[in-house]
Amino acid sequence: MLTKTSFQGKLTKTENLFIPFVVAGDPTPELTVEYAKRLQDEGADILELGVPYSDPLADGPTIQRAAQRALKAGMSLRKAIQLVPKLREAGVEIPVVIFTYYNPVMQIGHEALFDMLEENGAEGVLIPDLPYEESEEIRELAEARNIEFISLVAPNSDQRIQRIAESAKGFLYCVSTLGVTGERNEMSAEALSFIKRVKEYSQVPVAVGFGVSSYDHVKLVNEHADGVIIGSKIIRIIEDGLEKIKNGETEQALNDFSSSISTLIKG
Amino acid sequence: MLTKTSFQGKLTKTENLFIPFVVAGDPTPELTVEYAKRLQDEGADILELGVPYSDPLADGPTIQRAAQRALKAGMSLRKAIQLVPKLREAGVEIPVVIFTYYNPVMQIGHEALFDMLEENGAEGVLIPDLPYEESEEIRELAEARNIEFISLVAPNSDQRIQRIAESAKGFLYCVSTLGVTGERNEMSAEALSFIKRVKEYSQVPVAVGFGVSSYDHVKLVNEHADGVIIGSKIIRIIEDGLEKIKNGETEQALNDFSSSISTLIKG
Amino acid sequence: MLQVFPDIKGRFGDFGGKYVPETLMGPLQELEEALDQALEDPAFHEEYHHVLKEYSGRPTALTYADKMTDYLGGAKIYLKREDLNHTGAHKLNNAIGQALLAKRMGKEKIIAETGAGQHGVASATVAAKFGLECKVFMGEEDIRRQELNVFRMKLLGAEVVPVTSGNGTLKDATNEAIRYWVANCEDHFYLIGSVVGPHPYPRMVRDFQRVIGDESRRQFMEREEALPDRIFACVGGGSNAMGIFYPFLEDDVELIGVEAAGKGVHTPEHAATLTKGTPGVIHGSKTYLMQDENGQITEPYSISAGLDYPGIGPEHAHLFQTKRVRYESITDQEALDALKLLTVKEGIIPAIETAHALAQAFKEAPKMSEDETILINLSGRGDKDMATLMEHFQEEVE
Amino acid sequence: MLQVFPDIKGRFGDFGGKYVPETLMGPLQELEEALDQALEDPAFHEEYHHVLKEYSGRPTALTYADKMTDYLGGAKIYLKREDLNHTGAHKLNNAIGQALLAKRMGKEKIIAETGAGQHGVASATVAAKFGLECKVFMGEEDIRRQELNVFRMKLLGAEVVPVTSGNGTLKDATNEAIRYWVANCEDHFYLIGSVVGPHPYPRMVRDFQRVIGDESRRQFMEREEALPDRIFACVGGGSNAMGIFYPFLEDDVELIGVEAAGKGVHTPEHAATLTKGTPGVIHGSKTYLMQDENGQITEPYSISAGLDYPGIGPEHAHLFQTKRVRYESITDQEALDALKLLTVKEGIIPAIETAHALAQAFKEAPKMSEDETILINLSGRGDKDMATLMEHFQEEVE
Ligand SMILES: Cc1ncc(COP(=O)(O)O)c(C=O)c1O
Ligand SMILES: Cc1ncc(COP(=O)(O)O)c(C=O)c1O
Repeated sequence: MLTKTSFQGKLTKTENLFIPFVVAGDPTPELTVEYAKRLQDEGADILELGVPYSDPLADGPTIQRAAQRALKAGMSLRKAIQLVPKLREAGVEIPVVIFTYYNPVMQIGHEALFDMLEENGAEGVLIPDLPYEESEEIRELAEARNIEFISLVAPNSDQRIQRIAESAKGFLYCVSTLGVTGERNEMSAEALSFIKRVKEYSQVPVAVGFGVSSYDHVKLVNEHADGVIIGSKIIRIIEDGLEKIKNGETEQALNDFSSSISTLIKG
Repeated sequence: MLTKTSFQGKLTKTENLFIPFVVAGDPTPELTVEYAKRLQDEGADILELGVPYSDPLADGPTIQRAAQRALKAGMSLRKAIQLVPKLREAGVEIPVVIFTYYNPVMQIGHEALFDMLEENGAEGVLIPDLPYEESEEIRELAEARNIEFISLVAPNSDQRIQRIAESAKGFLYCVSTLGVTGERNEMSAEALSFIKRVKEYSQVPVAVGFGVSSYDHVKLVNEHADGVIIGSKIIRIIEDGLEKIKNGETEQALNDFSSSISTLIKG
Repeated sequence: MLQVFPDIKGRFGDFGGKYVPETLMGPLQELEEALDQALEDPAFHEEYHHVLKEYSGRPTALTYADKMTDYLGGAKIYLKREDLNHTGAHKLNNAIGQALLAKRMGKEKIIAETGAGQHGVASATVAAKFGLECKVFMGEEDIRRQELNVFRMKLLGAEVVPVTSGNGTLKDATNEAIRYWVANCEDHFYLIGSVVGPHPYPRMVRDFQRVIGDESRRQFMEREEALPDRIFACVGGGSNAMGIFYPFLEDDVELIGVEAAGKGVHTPEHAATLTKGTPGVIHGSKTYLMQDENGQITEPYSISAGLDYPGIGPEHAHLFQTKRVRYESITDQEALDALKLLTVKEGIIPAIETAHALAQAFKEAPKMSEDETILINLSGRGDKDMATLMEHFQEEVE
Repeated sequence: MLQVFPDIKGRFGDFGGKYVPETLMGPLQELEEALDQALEDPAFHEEYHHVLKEYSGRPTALTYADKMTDYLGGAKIYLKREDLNHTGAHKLNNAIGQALLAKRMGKEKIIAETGAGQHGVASATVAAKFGLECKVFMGEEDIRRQELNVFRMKLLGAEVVPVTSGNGTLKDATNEAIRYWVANCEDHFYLIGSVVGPHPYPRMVRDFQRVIGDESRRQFMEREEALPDRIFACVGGGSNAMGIFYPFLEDDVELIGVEAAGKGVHTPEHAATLTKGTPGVIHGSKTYLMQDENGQITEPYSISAGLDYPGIGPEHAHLFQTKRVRYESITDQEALDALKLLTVKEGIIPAIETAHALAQAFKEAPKMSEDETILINLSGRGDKDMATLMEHFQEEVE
C-alpha cells in the first residue's frame, strides 16, 4: 500500500500529512504567498490553492467569504496558477494542488489548463464538482501530463468507493461527514469506519477533510487516516488577522497566523 | 278630464300647479315648517314632504345631502308625519304629500301608516320605489282611507303608461327625463310628446318633475302639463342659506329663500 | 316537488319583487324578456358553457380534503374549487352569463358595483373579453382599502367610479350604480354581482351560478356514488350559496348557509342578516336586512369585504323562512382560524369569505360519522386577502 | 425518430450531466432509480394524474383568443391556460410530481429554492398537502422584493431560509439549497423548480411538465383537427417551455423559446442565456450560461423574476445547438406592452414571464396567414406582478 505516492516525487511522506487550503488572492496575492510560506514552515506537506469562484457549491460560508475577497482583488483561475512560480520564488517547495470549480476550467479548455499547470509548476488539480463519472477526459490528460488529479470520496459514495479509491492519484480526499466545508466538533463512528473502508482500496494516502478544525480533530484523524485537509479553520485564522493587516501590522498578523497554525497542528 | 282632483277637496286648482319638495328636518324640523310657510306664500299648491332615508335610490346628490342633514337631526318617517300638525299650526293649509321610500313604511306597517297619516292630517303619500305592480295593497288602503297615493310615470313606462295614468290619484308625477332627481337645463321633444301621451289617459293633473330648475323650465312645463314638481333646485336654495342660519341670521336666510323661490316660479 | 320560484311577480314566497323607481320598470321588463328568451335558446346555453369551459376553465375540480378529514375525524370533506376559476372566484360564472346577455340585447356598455373588487374585476374581465365598455362603481373607502383590485380593473380597461355618498362602501356603491342605471338604462346593462336586486336579478344570477351545483352533483355522484349529506356555503349576497344549493333543493341534502358574525352577533359589528336582521326592502328587493327601528339601513361589519353587505338575496330569505336551508354565523376569528387550518392541511389558501363556510363545516364534521360526506363551496382564493392576513398572522408565522 | 434524451449519462447531446460534489452522487443515483421505478409504475402515474385533476384542476383550458386574433389579423391565436392551475402557474405540475416521488422514497422533508417565490409557493403548497416538512431557500434581496409570497409560504407552514451569499438572488438561493442538500441528503428531497440542475432533474421536471404539451396536443386536435403551426413559450430555466414543446418535438411544428432581453441584449442587463451566453456549467449541469471571461457566473437582469436566471435547462441548450427550437428574446418594455394588450383584449392578466412569449407571438402572428395557428403557453397569472405593473402602468391607466 501507498507505494505510488507521487506529486512528481515531491511527496515522500505518507503519514500525518498536513494539507492546508487557502484561497488564492485572499485578501491579496502577495499575502497568499506569505501564508503559504508560513504553512510550509509549520509543517504543511501539500498546499491546496483554491481558485475563488462566484458560485462555490461545495463550500460553506467561510470559504465563500474568502472567495468574495479574492474575487474583489481580481483573482482568477489563470492568475491563481500564475501564482505558483511566485510561491516557488518565495521558497514554497511543497506540492501545490490547484483547487478549482469546473466552469472556469471549461472556459480555459482542458489542454490549456494542463499546459498552464505544467508551465507554472503546479503538481496537482482538484475539481470538487467534477465527480468520477464526468472526469474521464481530465483524468487521462492529468495522467499523460504527470499531474495529480485529486479525487474525492464521500461516506455515501457506496459502491463507487472502491472504483474511486482504486483510481486515486496523489492523495485521496475523504469527505468525513456529509456537508459542505466548515467546522465541526466531532467525528462520528460512521465516519471512522468509512475511512477504514477507503483505506482498504486506496493506493495513495487518504486525507480527511470537511470539518477538521481543532488539534483534537487532527489527532483523531491522524490515528485513522494518513492526513488532514484543513480549509475553513485556516481561513478563519486568516480572517482573525485582517483587521491588523488593514492597520498596517502585517508582520504581526502573519506571526499570529503561524502560532495559531502551530497550535492547531501540534497542540 | 281633471274632474276628480281631490286631496280631500283641498286642491281645487288644476293648472299651473307648483309642487315643491323639501326634506323634513333639513336642516331642522323647525326650519322645515318655516320653508313650507314661505313656499305656500310663494304660491305652492301642494307640499311634498320628503322623509330622509339612508339609501335614497331615486335621488341625486343634492337630495342625498339634504337627507343626510335631516337624519343627523334625528328625522324619521314617524316624526315627519308628526310634523304635519305643526305645519298646520304655523298656517300651512295646502295639501301635504308624504314622500318616503318603502322600507320605513314596511317597518311601520301599512295600516299603521295610514292611521298616522289620517291622525296627523296628511293628504297624500308618494313612495318612489313602490311601482304600480308592488303597490296594490297600499293603493287599496289609500283609497279606503281617502288619502291620495301618488303614482309616477316615466317616458319608458311604455304600455304601462295607460294603466298607471288611468289609476292615478291626486296628481300624476311625470318623470320628465330618465334619471334621478337633479337639475337639467333642457326639455327634449321626446319629453314633451311623452307628457302629451300621459295627459290623454290621466284623470288628475299631470305634474312634471325631475330636472325642473329654472323659470324657463317652469314656463315650458306649464305650457304642456298641469304643474311642476321642484325638488333639487329648492334644496339648493336652502343650502345657499345654511351658512347664514349657522351664523344666526335665520330671518335673512328665509327672506332670501322666498325671493329665490319667487324668481324661480314667477320669473 | 317544490313550487318553482320566483313566481310571475318575481317573488320567492314573501320575498323578492321589484321595489324600484318607475324608470327602471321598463328596463327590468326588457331584461326579463331577454333572459327568458336566452334561457330557452340552446345557442345561448352553448355559448355560455363554451365560454365557461374555454375561458374560465370549467368544470372546476372537486377536491377530496383527505388531510382535513383525517384531522377532524368525522365526515369526509370535499371542496368544490371555485377558486380555480379565471380571476379566482365564482363571480366570473355570473359575469360571463350577464355579459353574453348584454351583447345579445345589443347593449355595449355595462355598469357594475363592487365592494372588495372581486365582482368589479370579474365585470372588467368580461368587458375586456367581449368588447364592452365598463364602469365600476366603488365606494371611496373601499377604493382606498383595495388599491390592487382597483388597479387591476383599470388595467383591464374599466373605469372605476368613486362613490362618496353614505359611508363609501358596497351599499353606497350599489345605490350609485342603480342611480346611474336609472339615468342611462337605454344603452347600459347593469351587471349585478350577487343574487340580490330587483327581479329578475336574483333569479338570473342564481341561474348563472347553478353550474356550481350542477357540476358538483355530477362529480359527487362519480366520486361517492351518492349525494353529499351536507353542503356548506358562505353567504354575502348569497350567489355562491344559491349556485351550489339550487340543484340540491329537492334532494335529501342538508344545506347550510354561513353568514359573517363579525365581532359577534351580540355586538353591533356583524353582517349576519338572517340571524339578526328583519324583513325589509333593499336595493329593489324584499328580503331580510340590517336596519334600525326607523327602517334606516345600518352599516354591516365583517373582516371579509365580500360578506360585508346589509342585505341578502330574497331566495335565501325564503329558504330561511321555510327552513329548507339552515343559516349559521361565524365570527372573524373563527373564519381566520379555519383559513389557517385549511392552508396548512391542504395547501389551499381560501378567500376570507369562503373561510366562514369552512369554519362552520369544520365545527360539524367531527360530530358526523365517517360514512357521511360534506361538500363545501370553496368560493374563492385568498390572494386578494393577503394584506389582511398579513396583519393577522404575520407574528404567528414568524 | 429523434434520439431519446437524456442518454444514460444524463446528457442531451453535449449538455447536461452531473457536475456536483461527490456527496451528491449517491442521492442523485438514488433519485434516478426511484424516478425510473415510479415512471414505470402505473399506480404512480395514476396518483400523479389524479392529484393534477382533483387538486390542481387539470386539464387546464385551451382558450381561443378571438379578440387578439382579430386585432392582429393573422394566425389564429390559442392560449394554453397554465394560469388556471392551483397557485397560478405551471410550477405546481412539477411540484406535485416531485412531492409524490419524495413520499414514495420515504423522504419527509423537502427543500426548494425560489426567486420570485412561485416555485417556493408551489413547494410549500405540496408540502402542506402531502404532509412534508418544507424549507425554502430565498435570497435576502428577493425576500425583500417579494414580501407577499414570503408570507404565503410561511402561512402554508414552510420555513423560508434567507440567503445572504452572493447578491441574495435566485442563483445564490439555488447554491445554498444545493449546499444544504449536500449536508442533509439522507432524509431530504430537493425539489428543483425548473428543468435545470444535475441529471436526473432536467429530465424529471420535463416529464412532470409534459402534461402541458400532452393536453395541448389533444385539445388542439379536438379544436382545430390539426397541430398548431407554431408554439411559443417563455424560457427562464425552461420548464414551461419543455413541458409544452416536448410532446411536439418530432412533429412538423415550429417551436419558439423566448428569453428575457431585459433592457436589451446589447446592454449588460439581460437574461438572454442562449442568445448571448456561452457553454459552461451551472448548478450541476453543462449548458449555456451568462459568465465573464474567467468563467465567473454573472448576474442576469430581467423585469420578470422568473426569467432572471443566468443558466437554462441543458435540453434547451441541445435544442438550440441542433436548431430544433428557435430562441428569440424580448425586452422588458416589449413584454409589458404585450401584457397590457392581452389584458385589454382578452381579460387575462398574464405573468410578466409569460408576457415575453406573448410579445414574440404577437410579432409573428400578423405575418402569418389566417389559416395558420399559434399556441402560446400562458405559463402563469399576473397577480404576483401587480406591484411591478402598478409602478409601470399606474399613470397610464389614470
Ligand atoms: C370569494 C367570495 N366568496 C363569497 C362572496 C360573497 O358573495 P356571494 O354571497 O354572492 O357568493 C364573495 C364576494 O365578493 C367572494 O369574493
Ligand atoms: C409564470 C412563470 N412562467 C415562467 C417561469 C419561468 O420558469 P420556466 O422557464 O422554468 O418555465 C416562471 C418562474 O417562476 C413563472 O412563474
